[in-house]
Amino acid sequence: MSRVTGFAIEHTAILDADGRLLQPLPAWCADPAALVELYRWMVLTRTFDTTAIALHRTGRLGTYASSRGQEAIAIGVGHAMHPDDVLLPSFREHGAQLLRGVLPEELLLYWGGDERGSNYSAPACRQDFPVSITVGGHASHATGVALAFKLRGEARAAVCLFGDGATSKGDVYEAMNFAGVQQLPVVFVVSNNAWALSTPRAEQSAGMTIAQKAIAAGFTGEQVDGNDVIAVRTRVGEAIDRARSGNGPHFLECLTYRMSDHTTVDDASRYRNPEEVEPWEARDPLSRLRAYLVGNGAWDEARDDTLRASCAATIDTAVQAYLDTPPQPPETLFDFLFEAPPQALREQRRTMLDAVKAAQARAEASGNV
Amino acid sequence: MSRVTGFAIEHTAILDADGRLLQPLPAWCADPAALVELYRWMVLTRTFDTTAIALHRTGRLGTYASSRGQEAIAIGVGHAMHPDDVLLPSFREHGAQLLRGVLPEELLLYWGGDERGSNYSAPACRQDFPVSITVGGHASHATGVALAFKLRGEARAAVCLFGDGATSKGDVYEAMNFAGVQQLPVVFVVSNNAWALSTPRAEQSAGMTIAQKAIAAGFTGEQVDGNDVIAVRTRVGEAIDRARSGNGPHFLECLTYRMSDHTTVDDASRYRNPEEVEPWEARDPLSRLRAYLVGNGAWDEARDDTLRASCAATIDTAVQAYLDTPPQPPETLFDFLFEAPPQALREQRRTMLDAVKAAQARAEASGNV
Amino acid sequence: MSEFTLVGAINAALRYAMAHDPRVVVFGEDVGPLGGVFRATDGLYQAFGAQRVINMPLAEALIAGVAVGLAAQGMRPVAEIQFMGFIYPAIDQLINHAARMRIRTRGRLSCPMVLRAPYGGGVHAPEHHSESMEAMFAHIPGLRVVVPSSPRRAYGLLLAAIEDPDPVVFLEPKRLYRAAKEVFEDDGAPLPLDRCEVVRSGTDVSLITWGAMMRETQQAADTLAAEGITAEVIDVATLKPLDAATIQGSLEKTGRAVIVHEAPLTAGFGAEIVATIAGGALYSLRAPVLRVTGFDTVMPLPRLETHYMPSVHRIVEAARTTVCSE
Amino acid sequence: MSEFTLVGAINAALRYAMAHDPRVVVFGEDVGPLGGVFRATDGLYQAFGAQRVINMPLAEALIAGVAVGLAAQGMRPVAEIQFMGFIYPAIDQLINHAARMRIRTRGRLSCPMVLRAPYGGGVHAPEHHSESMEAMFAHIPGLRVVVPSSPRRAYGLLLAAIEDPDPVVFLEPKRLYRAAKEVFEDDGAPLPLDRCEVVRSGTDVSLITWGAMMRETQQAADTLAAEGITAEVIDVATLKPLDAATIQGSLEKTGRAVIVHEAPLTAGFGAEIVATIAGGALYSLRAPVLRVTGFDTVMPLPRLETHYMPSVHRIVEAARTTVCSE
Ligand SMILES: Cc1ncc(C[n+]2csc(CCOP(=O)(O)OP(=O)(O)O)c2C)c(N)n1
Ligand SMILES: Cc1ncc(C[n+]2csc(CCOP(=O)(O)OP(=O)(O)O)c2C)c(N)n1
Ligand SMILES: [Mg+2]
Ligand SMILES: [Mg+2]
Repeated sequence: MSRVTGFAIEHTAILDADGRLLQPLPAWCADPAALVELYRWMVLTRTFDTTAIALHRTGRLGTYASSRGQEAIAIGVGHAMHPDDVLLPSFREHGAQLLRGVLPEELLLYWGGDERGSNYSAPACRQDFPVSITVGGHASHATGVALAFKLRGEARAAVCLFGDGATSKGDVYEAMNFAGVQQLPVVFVVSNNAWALSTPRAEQSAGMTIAQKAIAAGFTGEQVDGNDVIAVRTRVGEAIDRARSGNGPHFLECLTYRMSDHTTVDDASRYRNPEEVEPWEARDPLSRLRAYLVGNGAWDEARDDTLRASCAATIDTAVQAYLDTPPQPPETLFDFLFEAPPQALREQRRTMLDAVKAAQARAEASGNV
Repeated sequence: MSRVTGFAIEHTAILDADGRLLQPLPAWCADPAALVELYRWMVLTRTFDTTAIALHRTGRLGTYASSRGQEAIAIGVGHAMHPDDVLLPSFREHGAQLLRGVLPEELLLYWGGDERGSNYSAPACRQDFPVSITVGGHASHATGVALAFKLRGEARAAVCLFGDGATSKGDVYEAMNFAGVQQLPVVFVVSNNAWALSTPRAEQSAGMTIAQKAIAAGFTGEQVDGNDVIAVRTRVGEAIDRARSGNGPHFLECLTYRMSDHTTVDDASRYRNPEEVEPWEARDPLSRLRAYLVGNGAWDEARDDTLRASCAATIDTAVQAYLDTPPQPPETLFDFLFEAPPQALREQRRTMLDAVKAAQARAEASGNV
Repeated sequence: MSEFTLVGAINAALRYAMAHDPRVVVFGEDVGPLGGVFRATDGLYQAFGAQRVINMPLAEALIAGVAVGLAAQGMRPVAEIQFMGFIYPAIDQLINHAARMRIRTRGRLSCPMVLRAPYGGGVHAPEHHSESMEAMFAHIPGLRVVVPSSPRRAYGLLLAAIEDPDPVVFLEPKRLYRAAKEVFEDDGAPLPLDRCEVVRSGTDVSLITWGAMMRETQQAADTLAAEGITAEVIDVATLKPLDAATIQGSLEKTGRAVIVHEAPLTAGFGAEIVATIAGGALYSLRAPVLRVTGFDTVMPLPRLETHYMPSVHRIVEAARTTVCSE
Repeated sequence: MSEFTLVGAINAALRYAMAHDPRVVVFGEDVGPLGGVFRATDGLYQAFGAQRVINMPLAEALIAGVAVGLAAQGMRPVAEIQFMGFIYPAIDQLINHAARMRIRTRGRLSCPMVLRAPYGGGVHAPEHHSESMEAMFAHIPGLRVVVPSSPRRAYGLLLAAIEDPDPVVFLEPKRLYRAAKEVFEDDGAPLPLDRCEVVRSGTDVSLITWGAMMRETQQAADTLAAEGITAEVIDVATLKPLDAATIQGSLEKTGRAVIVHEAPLTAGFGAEIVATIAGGALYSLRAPVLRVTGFDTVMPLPRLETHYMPSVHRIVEAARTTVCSE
């Protein structure tokens, strides 16, 4: 037997769970203001999260997937992206979407069951993809987007986010394989949060790491501490820059933990031992960065209070905007299917509007207006 | 950065292109009779192949996929399997099927467009899967078969064969990933023949090897010289034995070359430089084993002539049996769909038979009986 | 005798089959300790262990393919797809393998598998969780397609599906999972897989439906009854093979029909039923057969879903129209 | 003016579109130097280069997904699936992504893609190469489904499909790829994507079909003409959206219809056409609408395929039956 080739998987951590630096800070955050900015976004994301769960509990939001404990990944990624890159999120990366410019009230509309929530208004995210509920279904879209960049000679990258569970889908593998062949400007980022709904990581895949899945696709993969926003931002930033400059795809596995139930309609206590969750409280991405900033003199409790208050205000305003949004007219159910709706669809639209009117009339007749 | 894990891909070759041993013979073939047997099967397979192509050319067989130059893989695999293992072939491993006991006339029936060709009569292959035309579609079946073995506590293995192109399919990846999770008794064997129809290996996948795709699934992968039947038989035999004894899956990449057109309806000259093919003539699996056996005194020209004549006779007999097979009654088109056909299907069957009778009557009326 | 919800009946049928047939294996995403997102497999993992109740990796094509492999080996796989919106990658396995294993091997191998999936809207589920695409499966030769509408029928039909020697797609109306209870014996008795059920007898119009729409259709029949129109209500239940005789028989009596389904109109299974009637009972027809269905648009997010789905009112209106036209 | 076979017309349309619109990209398995297994992309790689004519890895779900990504970026992807038997893994992308990109983003993103695939039997192809599953696609809201039957229509319809701002599934009758030639101008003129064509006028019975079955249907019309029965022949061509007006208009004239398709009967697109007629033209109907279709069984291997497929004789018989019944 002779050795043909070999591979290694590396792991990067910069800030440990107690907020101590494990290695010198990279250049991009030499100025602590950069880290404060990341911290602000993480706090905003968590505020959004807490609020969304509360809205669900009070019947004002649909099923919602919390990102609690995983904020560092979304924020690290969102912060590393250039405005003209394209984000293809999964369903648990609200932070990245917020950072890209998606309005919190848009996110709420989406999770509240209103399609307008995917019609992002901010210019920087007009080309971003909507949430991908079909796990892994968006991975090939990312390669298509990246192929468009390559064909047009644009120095842009597609960034595709998904969970550990998604890496079991053939879709994700096929997309990665294609990205390798075409050396596409696409970066795949996995939030390995140890669970896919009730299925633990070990029942999802036998490999010691998820990162090694990149080997099958013929490009580089690596692990980072996914609760360390500095590590995530650093490694994903380098990958995006390489992609933008034509050096092909990369695969980043971020190790984290799903602190919440799978969604607001899940009950993790049915399948997960609370003892497993506990140690991860101490590895929280927000508190470790705060500890570092405070230790460094770049942050203090007063500023933290101000920030929390301002995030709460921002989200409260968004909630109000969300709740005040007038309902979509029912006919919008038809109006965006085709650019030019065919005849038969126009007739169905009429049928539906007639039914709506009839229902209204019946309600009026019975006094339930 | 710290190193989390690492992998290597090894390559095995035992008999070189000139029939010289690169390392001592493994124990299973200490007796040259074992190698003579492999040689016999390879010659039979090639005879079958040549005959099938001729039948196609003369309009007596449908589209056929030649295995010329790749016989060592099919024969190495078929020889290593135990009778109670299950083979899940692709469409280019006629040798493995023949060795398992599928009759050459059954193979001809199948490629001649008659379903009875997949109703293998020999007991050892009654549980084998039929040819998989849908590339990679059978990989998950192999894991299902292996799961059945595991659940029933049977020491058996499923052996799944496919080409380099198939490894781009999500189906193959999903199956391998599952095999890893469940540590299933399944061995995946890839015939990397450098082409998938007109698509060269480099456009299929970026990795230096196909073997490294096993790393994504969390189990072992390796390369062998796929034109060296000793190497193939040795490495796949060990993998099957490990699988049978509960030590999980394995992935074997056999490096070979498609000497023929993709199928009898393809014209490789449209996309492939003949100069690329030439060097592979010298690496032929049959001639190298013959050279070794002759050099070793275990074989000679006379025996070779006898063997060729007997293979020709065997295949000729099979061809005759194939050509003599009376046509299937048209109603068999319905008869095997369900164990118990529903009412509506019985009516459709009647409609069809009426049409057949009417056609016959018309033919008789016009004198074309 | 016990009382079952529809999802409870599914659970009981699975439990019964597993207890009585060691070949039955249940698998899918999250069917293990969690018991499935709707609890259809609740307690099975605890009762039968990790060998027979298997959490699968997140891969639907795989789930179907593993079922094919197990079935060919003589096991009785019962696979779950978590929501119908994720079933599409399994279609390749169903059409190219499961449904033709027996015929392509002339009976040597076969594929006695069941693929279960909840379908349909009206529960305010997220995107991609509310579709009804049964017609796609009904078009595949070699498959049986079953859609129960009540706990009792769910129980008997699922047991029959598991026993059946050929592949069955079993679609469960999730809106009805806990909508009503029925009392019956948990005795393992299967129901026939080729029989429509006349759940309400009437002479003026046949209302033909299946699955979750049974509810609105029954309510419509109540409303019509109050107006003096007696509707016959047919639960198709076994879409394929379709029990044309029962449907045509009803039409011979009523001369009028309204077909109700949640799926989009065009090329929905309602079309097949119209064609069955127009083929076999045309001369009994006294008015055009009407279809009250979902629209030919994407199932909307929860806010608009009620506008998409056929309402009692739309069914009643259609029935009135057909009864009044001559 | 040049002469084109159907596959030649496809090739010419692709070439025209690529030459006139830099956003058009062609990709699929073996579409590059080989020019596709049927030569539909012959010469395009040589003319437009590896950037715009891309050999894809062997992965059909990927091919569809890449089209979605490209389309969302404003490109005009034209993807090829080598045979319809391998298209099923792409369904997930079509239904869950392509067909709803515009509506789920309320118009922000869209999906102007074409997915081409040869379909149908009768060419003695291997297993899995001969199916006709157009009905599955016609049921998906948000897709257009086109099946041309002549070189001229293939050319104009493909150009229209490429120009169309929404996703189109374009199914090519491979049995007709080289069956006949037509002379027309290679001028890039598109044909409407919502219009059936009356290809032969008649008063006794409407024969309604599409794609490869147009051939047997025309022959049947010839046979019937010799018996004094004048058949109107309609090429549906754009299955979705369906041009109900043309079909119903024909029925008002003839009062009788036979629908012909190669796909299996149950839940085939013929059912939708029957339902369209039974809904909108019932009172014109003078006899049951008959369907002459493939059977509800798996498309057999070549030896038996002619027994599976609708024959001229079966069409003629059905037409006679419907004409004689009152
Ligand atoms: C294709 C598909 N199958 C199943 C589901 C149901 N489902 C939603 S999320 C989920 C688990 C996802 O796990 P992972 O990818 O690890 O992401 P996480 O939820 O942990 O963020 C499942 C099974 C789905 N949405 N899509
Ligand atoms: C799913 C699927 N897609 C496409 C095809 C058409 N096709 C048949 S063989 C082939 C190439 C297969 O290449 P490979 O896997 O390397 O096997 P080889 O032919 O080289 O033995 C293709 C594209 C198919 N049969 N199945
Ligand atoms: Mg996860
Ligand atoms: Mg190959």
